[in-house]
Amino acid sequence: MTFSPLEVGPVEPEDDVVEEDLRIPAWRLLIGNPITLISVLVLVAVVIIAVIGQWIAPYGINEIDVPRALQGPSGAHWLGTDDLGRDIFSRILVATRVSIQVAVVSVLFAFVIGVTLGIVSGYVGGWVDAVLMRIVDVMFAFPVILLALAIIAILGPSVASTTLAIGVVYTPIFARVARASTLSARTETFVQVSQTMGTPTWRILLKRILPNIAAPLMVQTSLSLAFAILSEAALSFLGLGVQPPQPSWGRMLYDAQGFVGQAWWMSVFPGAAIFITVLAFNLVGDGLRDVMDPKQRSIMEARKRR
Amino acid sequence: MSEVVLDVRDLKVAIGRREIVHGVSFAVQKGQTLGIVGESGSGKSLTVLAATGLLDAPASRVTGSSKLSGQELVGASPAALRAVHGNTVGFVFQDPATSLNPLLTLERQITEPIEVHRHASRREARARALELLEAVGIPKPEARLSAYPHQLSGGQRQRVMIAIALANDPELLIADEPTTALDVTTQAQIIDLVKDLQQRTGTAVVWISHDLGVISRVAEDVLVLRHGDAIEHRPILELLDDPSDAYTQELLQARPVIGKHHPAPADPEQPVVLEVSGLDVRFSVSTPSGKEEVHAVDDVSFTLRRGHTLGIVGESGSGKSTIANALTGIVAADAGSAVLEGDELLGKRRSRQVRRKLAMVFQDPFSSLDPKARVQDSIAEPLIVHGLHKGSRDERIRELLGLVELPAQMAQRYPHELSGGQRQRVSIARALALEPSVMILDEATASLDVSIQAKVLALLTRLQVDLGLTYLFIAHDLAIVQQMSHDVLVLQNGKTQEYRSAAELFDAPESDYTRTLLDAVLPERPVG
Amino acid sequence: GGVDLNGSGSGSAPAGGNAAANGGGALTAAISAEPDQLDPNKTSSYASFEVLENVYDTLVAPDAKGQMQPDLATSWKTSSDQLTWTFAMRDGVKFSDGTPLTAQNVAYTYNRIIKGKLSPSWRFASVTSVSAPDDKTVEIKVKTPTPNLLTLIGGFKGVGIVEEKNVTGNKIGRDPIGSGPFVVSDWVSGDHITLKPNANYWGTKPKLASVTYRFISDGNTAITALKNGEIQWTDVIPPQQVKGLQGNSAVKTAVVPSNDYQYLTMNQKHAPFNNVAVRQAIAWAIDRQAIVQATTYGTGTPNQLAIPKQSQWYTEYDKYSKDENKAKALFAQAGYKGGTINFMATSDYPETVTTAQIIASALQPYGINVKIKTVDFATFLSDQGAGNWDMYMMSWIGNIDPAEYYFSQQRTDQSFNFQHYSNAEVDKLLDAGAIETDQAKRKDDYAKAATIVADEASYIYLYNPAVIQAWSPKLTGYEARSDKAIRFGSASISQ
Amino acid sequence: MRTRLIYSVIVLFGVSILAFSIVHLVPGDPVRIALGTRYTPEAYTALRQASGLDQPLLVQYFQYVGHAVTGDLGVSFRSGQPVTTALLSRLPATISLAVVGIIIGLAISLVAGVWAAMHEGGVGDGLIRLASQFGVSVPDFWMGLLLISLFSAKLGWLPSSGYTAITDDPVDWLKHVILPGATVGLVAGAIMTRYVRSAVLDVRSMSYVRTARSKGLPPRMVTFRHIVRNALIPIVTITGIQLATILGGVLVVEVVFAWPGLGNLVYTAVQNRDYPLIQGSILLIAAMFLLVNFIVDVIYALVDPRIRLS
Ligand SMILES: Nc1ncnc2c1ncn2[C@@H]1O[C@H](COP(=O)(O)OP(=O)(O)OP(=O)(O)O)[C@@H](O)[C@H]1O
Ligand SMILES: Nc1ncnc2c1ncn2[C@@H]1O[C@H](COP(=O)(O)OP(=O)(O)OP(=O)(O)O)[C@@H](O)[C@H]1O
Ligand SMILES: [Mg+2]
Ligand SMILES: [Mg+2]
Repeated sequence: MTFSPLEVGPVEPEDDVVEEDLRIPAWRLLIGNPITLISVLVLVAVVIIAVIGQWIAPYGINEIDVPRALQGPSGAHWLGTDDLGRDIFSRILVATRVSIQVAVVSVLFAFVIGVTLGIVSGYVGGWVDAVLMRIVDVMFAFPVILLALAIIAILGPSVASTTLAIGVVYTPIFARVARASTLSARTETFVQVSQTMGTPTWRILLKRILPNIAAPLMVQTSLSLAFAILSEAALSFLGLGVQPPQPSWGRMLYDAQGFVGQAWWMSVFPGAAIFITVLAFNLVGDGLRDVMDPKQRSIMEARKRR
Repeated sequence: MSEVVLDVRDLKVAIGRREIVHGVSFAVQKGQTLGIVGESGSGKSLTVLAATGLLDAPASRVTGSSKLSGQELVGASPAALRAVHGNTVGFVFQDPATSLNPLLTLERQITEPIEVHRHASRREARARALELLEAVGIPKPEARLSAYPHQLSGGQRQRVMIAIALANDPELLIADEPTTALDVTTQAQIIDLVKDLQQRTGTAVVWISHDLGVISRVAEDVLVLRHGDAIEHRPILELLDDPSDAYTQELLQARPVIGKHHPAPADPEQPVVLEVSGLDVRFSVSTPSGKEEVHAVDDVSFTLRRGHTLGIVGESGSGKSTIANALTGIVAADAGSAVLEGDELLGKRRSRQVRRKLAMVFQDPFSSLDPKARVQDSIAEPLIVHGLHKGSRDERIRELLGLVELPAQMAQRYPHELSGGQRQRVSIARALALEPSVMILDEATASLDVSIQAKVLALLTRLQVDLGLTYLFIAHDLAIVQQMSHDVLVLQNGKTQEYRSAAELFDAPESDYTRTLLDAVLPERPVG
Repeated sequence: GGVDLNGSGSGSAPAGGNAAANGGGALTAAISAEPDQLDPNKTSSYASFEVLENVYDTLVAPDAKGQMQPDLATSWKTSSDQLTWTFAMRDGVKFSDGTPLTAQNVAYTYNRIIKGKLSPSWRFASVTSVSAPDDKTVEIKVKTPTPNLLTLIGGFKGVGIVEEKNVTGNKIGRDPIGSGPFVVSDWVSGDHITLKPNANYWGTKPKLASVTYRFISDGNTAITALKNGEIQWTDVIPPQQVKGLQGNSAVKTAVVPSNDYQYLTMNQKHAPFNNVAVRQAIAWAIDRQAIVQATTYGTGTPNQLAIPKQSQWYTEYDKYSKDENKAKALFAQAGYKGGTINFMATSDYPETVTTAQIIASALQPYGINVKIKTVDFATFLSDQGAGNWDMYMMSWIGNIDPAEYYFSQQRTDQSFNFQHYSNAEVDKLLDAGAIETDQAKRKDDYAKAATIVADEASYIYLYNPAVIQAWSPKLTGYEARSDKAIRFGSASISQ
Repeated sequence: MRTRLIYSVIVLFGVSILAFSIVHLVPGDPVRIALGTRYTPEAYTALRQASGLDQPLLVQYFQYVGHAVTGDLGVSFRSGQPVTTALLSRLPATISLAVVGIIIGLAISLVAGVWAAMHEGGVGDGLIRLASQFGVSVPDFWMGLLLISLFSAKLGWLPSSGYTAITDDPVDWLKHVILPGATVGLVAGAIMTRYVRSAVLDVRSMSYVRTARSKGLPPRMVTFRHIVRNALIPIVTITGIQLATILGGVLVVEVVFAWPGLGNLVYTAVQNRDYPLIQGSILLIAAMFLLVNFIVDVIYALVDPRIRLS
């Protein structure tokens, strides 16, 4: 059959009109919510501090000065000093990088491995799915803290092993989310269309499935970042995370444990740093969920237009 | 003149900043039925929900007046509205699959309004529920009282909805597209049921539908809505015989009616493109009580010649889609053969080249386009996968858009920025990109409004003539099958009931089943 | 004080039966961990001994000054060749189940430890045989004169005398039968162990109606519980809390110098620590005052040798102080230009981590990059044995006799000489001290050996930590001891 | 249900393999830990042999699994107590904390979540969402310390730590369990509130809810009989997940409150490298996880006739 290029005929005006193009870009909606906007700004600040923290810190993070130890907040030491006389403000600034780095790298790890497993498992199905999901089930049934403890114990405590431990713990979660979304995306008609056209599987996974499960994954990512920061803090709180003298927020809390009574500033400020960052990630996640969820989104758009 | 049950004056509905219903007025009298027609999104449901105080959209505003037996409902207190709902007004909604609570027994769902409004005892309410189930024609109502919705068929669920709506002998029954999701035969039964009950109880009815055929069967008066405006409000026969508004005329025009349109003649000497014989598909469905087998397609054979259209028609669940899916390889066939231009399709891994020769257009234009891909990316996919474009890819995309009568700028849009009709055109363009030997159209126009359906059908016919396309046309609407097909295959429970040329089949149906189908088709104009 | 919410105490009838006799009240004490088991010969956990101290007796026992005094044995003598020790047993001693405790039980216990190679078996290294010629006599034969035998068999409840029936019946781990003032009556896993007075106790009957040990690992929690009156005694006190507690009149706080010591050591198998000058340079480079302050908050006592001041074996020595010039000169003399060294610390002993950081900061000016590796104690112990470390800080605890302070850690090839120190002179002195029976000469041997060890910086001794305990003023008749033995036998509590 | 059982056994088997390999990969010598700081090399070898640690790993594993199948999880390396006994003795405290925590969490989340969903978009909804975000973002050990310093140290109303068995003294049990239960419950409640809210929102837009309203039913009936009841499946799911998490040991909270739960036991077991005890706890926690999942399935069937009747 030959397709002779037809003249592009006169286009008759369609009278089933589309709603006028009032779509507001997702990011505009996102920052239109004041809470989300503040959270985004907080995160931007956190990232900037993570990058330049060591240059703006007023003191060296390991300037030990025992006679100056355990001083409360003052003009010289805005957030006080710790048990070795180090400046807490400087340590919090510098610690930002480690905390963010651990969170980002571990979630990236979990995302790449988990999503790959989940998509393949959900799309291919059959025994591949059965085997992969049993492995994920085993990891789920396995007590999370123990898994992390064990990984760190095996590799010895360090930033790298903390990162890996958190990454491994979160991998099955990403796998589950990706698989569940893939299972429903797989039955979408547009995927069937691609299948009937003979589009190769890898292309379907990459071009059809992945973009369409991006919303739950993005939400999961931002929530996981929040939890990864908490996990780093918890592991460090047990003395298993970042190694001294390098500061991390959780490590600082761990060091502060014995001083809760007499030096509240040692635990309150790193705790606040964790809390604020985690809260910001969670709120951005919430905002993303609202924007990504089509139903929520049209409600927001309706309000916006009012 | 008998008494007015519902009197609506200058009703306006706004959601957010947007006013959707711009001042609609109408009235319904006791024992009378008012039909409301209009395209999807014209504001039919909003009008009725707002008039009865059941609208629950966030940020909605209703002005105007709506009096139910003299009681003002616009702006009434929630408690006052609750006293009316389920008591003096009963509601039947469109989708029987989701409008019943899946976790409660039928008894519970039917007795609820009786107990709440009539303060009836359990036993009295139960007796009334039995009576109602019997009245709406549910067999063995005693046993059904303790059943759950999922144990009923779609038609039965809609009957239960009607039973609930009529539980307290309402003065007004609101029926919002109550038969749209049902088969033609079931639809006819439900219409008769409501008319029958109405005669007995004298209830006033407001019946919403986008199908003028249904309205002309049930209603005495019609209100035509368009973009939230009432265009015509007249007795039905008057409207059918002498539509005054251009839009009403178009609606009437676009309505598929048997015998009105015919496909362009096709040359019977054309070579056979697709030869299907003995096609058999079974599904094993695992239920907790063991594996069950569904014989979805049972020994179906047909041939399709170049430039011809074969229509496949049948009720929901009769196996139409399964035939299409078996041909495209989405499901595996258990027996039979399908030869497409010399290549066997079934039973082995087909080459990409063979896949290309079979293109499919699906029913739902919303889900068959990737919402994350621009129009041009969707159309480009077959071009890239099969390396089909000779010159520039953009050039070819523009050409294909032209074929389906869409402007080239549409290439940049995302599916949600298109209307249903436009989306279906994009789907067709994407199918055309494959330069297929056979195009399968599975209910390709079923979800479109009549006027748009008419345009798409016209487009398909033009393409067939211009490009010599071959169609496998699947639909449940006999009128459009008749309009499109050279040959027709009638399917029931996976079995072929009749397979003949369209002209013969519609003139003199041979099987009983075909005749039932034809009888259930709504007449163009009600008598008297 | 707050509301007394202590739920245990009353309730079940005391096991001893004569509750009427002791109106001393119920004591609840918080210890930092749960005992792993209560077999004194097998356990090595301090938590177990905090309980067992009140349940078992030894042949002899140290008094508050560390002098060995009669316990189950009333007297002893040594043969003229110093190779046979004969002990006379106390009359009328019974186990808490009423069975008489005789010399046979002593022989059984010691042989159990020796033959079973149980953890205290090192205490019997020089013992060739233990026998009970009759019910009243225990005879111990040794290879070489063992002047510290009394400390070895009495300094520690790990050599408490056990009942054979209790061992063979596999009960001893959770229901131990001893002859001490109390008997274990209840053990709720993870929460508490309760002791009741031993009705058959040979000594002065305890006044307390019961002692309940609760397991609280967190110092703040323990102190809160003490202030609330939920507990009346605890030793779960971070040193930094001492100052605050001392100012609190509702709590009695004891800070007593202990017989433990903290030290720093370097792996002499690894360069540059095989060079004595580098080790000495480090000894001059560090700021001991800062370490003691930061780890003990003034509760520890700086000491450049192991043995604390209160001991009769104390030797004075204070050669080192922070002196950058000396340190530089010594590094230069060794030709050491700096580099990276691995410091092993353990999170189970937070002072090691704190010290590590101070040392890291102190050595930085000399171009030394100290990499701190914090591991848990299990890993620490493995790595300590495997030798993959350059430097670590640890403590050595429960010492009474000078041999315990120096021999196994400084004698060439001894099992705890992980730093691989070897000095013929020191070896000779330590060997001589082990068998020297003349007290003064013996003290001199150890003083000489210790001075060489410190001079050559095999160990850099840092300080003697304190025993820190706090209790409610209601608790009377209790005293904190340097050997960390917690004895409630003569305590009582007012309501 | 049978497939469910087979599936559980497979998962448990996988867990045992993972547990065993991980436990033996972890460096650190249990024998040295057990012997303490002073011992002789002979004592070391003797104990190593006595505890079977000198055998090849594969042999150790199959011996372990062989015994485990008969319910014998071995004896604790440190205490000599049978692992099964040690684990069972921790169950009452673990279950107390889990039950109280989950009840508090459920109470909070049902009230706040349903209310927020029914008032979607309002100020109250916004506050509840924000509050739940605060709850999710606070480190739980932190929350525990806060509660102790307020209710125990400052006000002296409740004990700061410890545990009494409910069979010994129910009142005292309650006093002890409130603070740790609240710590666990507040965090769980914050997480669950979000799920309850979105589950209720989903149901609220269903067509049958409009049907219920069209019957003129009182709002309470619409909310509870029609909306909440249909939202139960996702609520039960998230409750199950939370319950399994708490049962598996909320280590840091248990440490803060000196709570004799499984988390504490596991933590000490890891410190001591008490292999049989670690493996036993992992198996128990995994088994409880599977049991909770099973119960959740049963509840699904109870709630939903579509599952029950098909
Ligand atoms: N809750 C809502 N929020 C915002 N817009 C709404 C809402 N409900 C309806 N609309 C809009 O109001 C318009 C009219 O809707 P309505 O449901 O009345 O149409 P309809 O005529 O009943 O169509 P259909 O035949 O598809 O049921 C549509 O454009 C729709 O998008
Ligand atoms: N994947 C499947 N698994 C099990 N049963 C199936 C499957 N697909 C279809 N069926 C069953 O096969 C029968 C035929 O279904 P099919 O979709 O072909 O009907 P249809 O004629 O296209 O109906 P409709 O008009 O509703 O689209 C039905 O009973 C259906 O339930
Ligand atoms: Mg509608
Ligand atoms: Mg179909």
